[in-house]
Amino acid sequence: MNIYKPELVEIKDIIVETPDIKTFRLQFKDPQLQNNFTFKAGQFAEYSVFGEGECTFCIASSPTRLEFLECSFKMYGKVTNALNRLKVGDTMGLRGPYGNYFPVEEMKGKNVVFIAGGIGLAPVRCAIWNVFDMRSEFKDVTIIYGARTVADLVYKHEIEEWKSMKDVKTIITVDPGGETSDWKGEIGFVPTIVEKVAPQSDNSVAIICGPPIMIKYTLPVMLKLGFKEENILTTLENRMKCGLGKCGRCNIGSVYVCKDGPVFSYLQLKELPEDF
Amino acid sequence: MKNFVITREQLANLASKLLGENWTVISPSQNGSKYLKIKDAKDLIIDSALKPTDISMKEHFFPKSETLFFFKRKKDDYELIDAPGSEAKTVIFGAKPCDASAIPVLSKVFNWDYKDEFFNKRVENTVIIGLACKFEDENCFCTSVGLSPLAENGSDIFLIPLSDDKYFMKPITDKGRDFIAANETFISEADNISEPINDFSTPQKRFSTENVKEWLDKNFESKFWFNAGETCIGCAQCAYVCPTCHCFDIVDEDCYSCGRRVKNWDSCQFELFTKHASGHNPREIQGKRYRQRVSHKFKYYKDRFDELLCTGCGRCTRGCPVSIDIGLILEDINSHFLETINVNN
Amino acid sequence: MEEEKFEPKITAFVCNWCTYTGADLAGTSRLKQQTNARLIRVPCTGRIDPVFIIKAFEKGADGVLVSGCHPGDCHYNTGNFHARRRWIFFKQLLDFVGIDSTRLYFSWVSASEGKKWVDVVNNVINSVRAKGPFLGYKNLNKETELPLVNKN
Amino acid sequence: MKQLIEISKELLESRKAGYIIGYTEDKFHRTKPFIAHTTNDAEKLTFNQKAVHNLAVYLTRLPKPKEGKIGIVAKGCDIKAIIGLIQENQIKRDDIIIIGMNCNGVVKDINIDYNKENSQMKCSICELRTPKHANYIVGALEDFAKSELTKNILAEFEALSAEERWKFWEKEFEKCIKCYACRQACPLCYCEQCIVEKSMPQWIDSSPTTKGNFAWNIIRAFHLSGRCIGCNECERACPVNIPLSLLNRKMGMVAMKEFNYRHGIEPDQPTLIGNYNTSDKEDFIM
Repeated sequence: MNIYKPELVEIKDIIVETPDIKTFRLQFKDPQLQNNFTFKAGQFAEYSVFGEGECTFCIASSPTRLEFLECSFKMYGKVTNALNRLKVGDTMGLRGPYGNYFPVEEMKGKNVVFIAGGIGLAPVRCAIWNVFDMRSEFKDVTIIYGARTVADLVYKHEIEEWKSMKDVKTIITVDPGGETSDWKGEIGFVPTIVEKVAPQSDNSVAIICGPPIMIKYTLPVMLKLGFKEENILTTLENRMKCGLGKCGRCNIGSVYVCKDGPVFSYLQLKELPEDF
Repeated sequence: MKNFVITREQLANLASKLLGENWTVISPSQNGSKYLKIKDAKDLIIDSALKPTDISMKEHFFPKSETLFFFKRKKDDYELIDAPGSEAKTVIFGAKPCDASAIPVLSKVFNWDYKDEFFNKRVENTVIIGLACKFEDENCFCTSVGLSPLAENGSDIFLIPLSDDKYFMKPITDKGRDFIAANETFISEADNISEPINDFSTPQKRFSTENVKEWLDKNFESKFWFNAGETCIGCAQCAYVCPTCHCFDIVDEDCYSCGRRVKNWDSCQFELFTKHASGHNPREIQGKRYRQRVSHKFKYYKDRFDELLCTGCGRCTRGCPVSIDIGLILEDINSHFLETINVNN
Repeated sequence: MEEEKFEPKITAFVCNWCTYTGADLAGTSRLKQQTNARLIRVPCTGRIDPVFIIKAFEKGADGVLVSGCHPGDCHYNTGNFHARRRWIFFKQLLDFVGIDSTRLYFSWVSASEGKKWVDVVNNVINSVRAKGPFLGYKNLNKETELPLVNKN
Repeated sequence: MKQLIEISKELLESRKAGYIIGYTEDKFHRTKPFIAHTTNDAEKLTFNQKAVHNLAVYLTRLPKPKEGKIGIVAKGCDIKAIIGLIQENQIKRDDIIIIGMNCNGVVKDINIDYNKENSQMKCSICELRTPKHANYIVGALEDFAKSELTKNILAEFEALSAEERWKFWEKEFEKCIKCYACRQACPLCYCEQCIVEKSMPQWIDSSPTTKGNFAWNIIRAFHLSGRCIGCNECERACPVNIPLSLLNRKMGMVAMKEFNYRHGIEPDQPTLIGNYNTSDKEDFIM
């Protein structure tokens, strides 16, 4: 078997999240593959535009909703720019799912706190819907999401949906200066808002994802709030090429982020050499 | 176990026969640059005293550039076509122990979870005839990494010179035994001759890999790295000539109606290797990249796969444009480790 | 057989201000020219990186034409002077590695020289046609192409 | 090398120089580049016929010292590269202190002692054995065994037919493994982003196929046209021994023949590429 060969998927829908972020809804061209495809929240895949290359993102849709597979990406380099040029009905390639996942099963019966910044909401959103689709099995759910400006918030419609849910506490914030005149949410950086909201830390699991600088300042806040190191989970965004534990790009010490990650607890991160 | 003996002439005849049967026959090249596919048995080079070739043997298992598949555009759809794999039976004559022993080491990473069939197929189709080594210079350190000029790891058949003209032939693997059986007309059985006793000058052991690893375990942040990597210009020739370096890049090449996805050699010594799209780079200076190279070879790979990612061939030192000597770096690490022990005692 | 059918592919890099306009003039003046040249409009001949020319050969061009404003007429004052100096090197470099540099043509065609453009293009096409296909680079492509068996 | 060490120690001690880029010798008697930060380090500095590496390469790669200038040990080749960098506005003459070395030829292979066979052709025709533009001049000129210029390889090569030349380079470039050691070892290759790393669009195929290798090597040679100072470090760095200096020397000849220009001689001289003359020849233009 050629492990580097992707499967063909068709773009069924494109949602423009922000001026430079899009979400693709994908379906396998082969109906059998579509029926058999499963994954777990937090896993990632390799998406390819033929002729341009491959790119790694998490799967942004929930494993409880398998009709489509969704991915969100921000335009940065060669492949994401090429992705941006694709239209509904176009064919692209997909390999996956790869990597480990959020321990959703073990989180049952606990409070769950989701913290995300910018496009870091994508993997968190996957877990959010996964939890919502089994809502009764979890205790309190809190979502804290921030972006630089109002325009940079992704999944805007879903945020509204979450806000309207009674059994979820949803706090949305933008960085100071990023608000609009009619902005009703919070204003402030994510770590500050987390400290202010101070989610319950007993019997709680936190999933954090966002830019490295946000994670760096949020972690001490979480510890201060009393979260256990093993209950703070994050996903690492190392550069990857193969996703298969071969190409050596995502190495942090002897860890292959693509195989042993991307999900790590703070307890595990502390043990890794500072090489990410 | 049966013993076999083969003469230089018989080796040439064997190569000639295999070429006639469309085998791919590989031997070190005349000018010492690489392991080359030969077309004529007279180009066969069997020489124990040969200096290791400029680039290692790995390219015959893990080529510098390899097509993963082709893609063809059809209106709005694509067709993916597997690259035709090489089915040719291959034999490598005169592999240095430091080259042959890299193959099982590489095999670990290419097979630890997902299996890289491109690599595996080549290994499967290839008979490696190793040759005891009588070359030594100040860059060699095979004995320090647990190998020796007589190391049989990775070889299917191993040759030890009995005289200038005659070789003791030792089957190592089943594949080697089958190869000997299939070609027995070229090989003499010699029960009266036993395996030659080692009369090789063995390179002196220069450091202990256990010490090195123990030091690496504790000194990720050491200033040592920034001195060691200071003069490195990040050219990555060390990784490209290395028998065990296996990092690669995957790129697409397009030509309108069809194109291909390719796997190319890459190296952790390049700045772009780990640079994120956002511009953040975990290894933004050469010192960190040099640390990665040494640590991967003597710590990370050992932690993960219980193998050293180095066979002591010395190529990286011989070719380094700024004469950085990995052997000396490891000697330094070794002595740093011994110093810490002395201090603690 | 093959040679009878050979029609050269010419890539022409032309500057926006002079040659492109000149070629336009040739069109509006209904001057007839052969159609083997594909024009690529660039702001100035100074913008033409030699890597463009290599790329054109890689992608199957049998000849490359580079054309811009006459010296002294550059819209950006000096672009074509810089370009000219680079070509002196590049042409000799191509020759040195054995790429037939006579497949690389340079010309100055101003916005008013529609007729000259037609002559230049026809000359280039005729002379490349006489030379035949540029096999050097075409053969290199074989290494990376889809094997013929699957091509159909 | 007492004088070299003394000058260096003085420069470091007085903090006139933040560090000194020089050479040291390892226990196998191989000379290698070395950065001296302290007076203790300075004791290890040396210079000999194995000091072949072009140290100017570090001027654009090392971080600037916190205090003081950059000291650099330089033989003729290094000087040319330094002057070239000054001409191209990459460094300022005032930011560096040049300890010029009288040079008695350098080796080809660092593992072997200097002898007639292990010597570089460039040394036989060197005009800069005593460096110009240096702050100090150290060492003495001695006679050394020069490699004989028995034949003009360049002229011989040019006498071949176009087809033979193509065949020659096809064979040579086929070997290229795209490690970019030639680029990294070159003191004049300092672009922040090399053209091969530009991916939108991908101008030069990153695969080491013969086609991609042609593009890379031609463009590399072109980018060094009229800029190469002839230190041959690219060729020495090449792990697969492609005769890169042949290309560079040819381009050097063109610069000489067409423009009577050599790079890296006078810091005030305008560069060849990057300037123009209205009377440049244009007999090749239709």
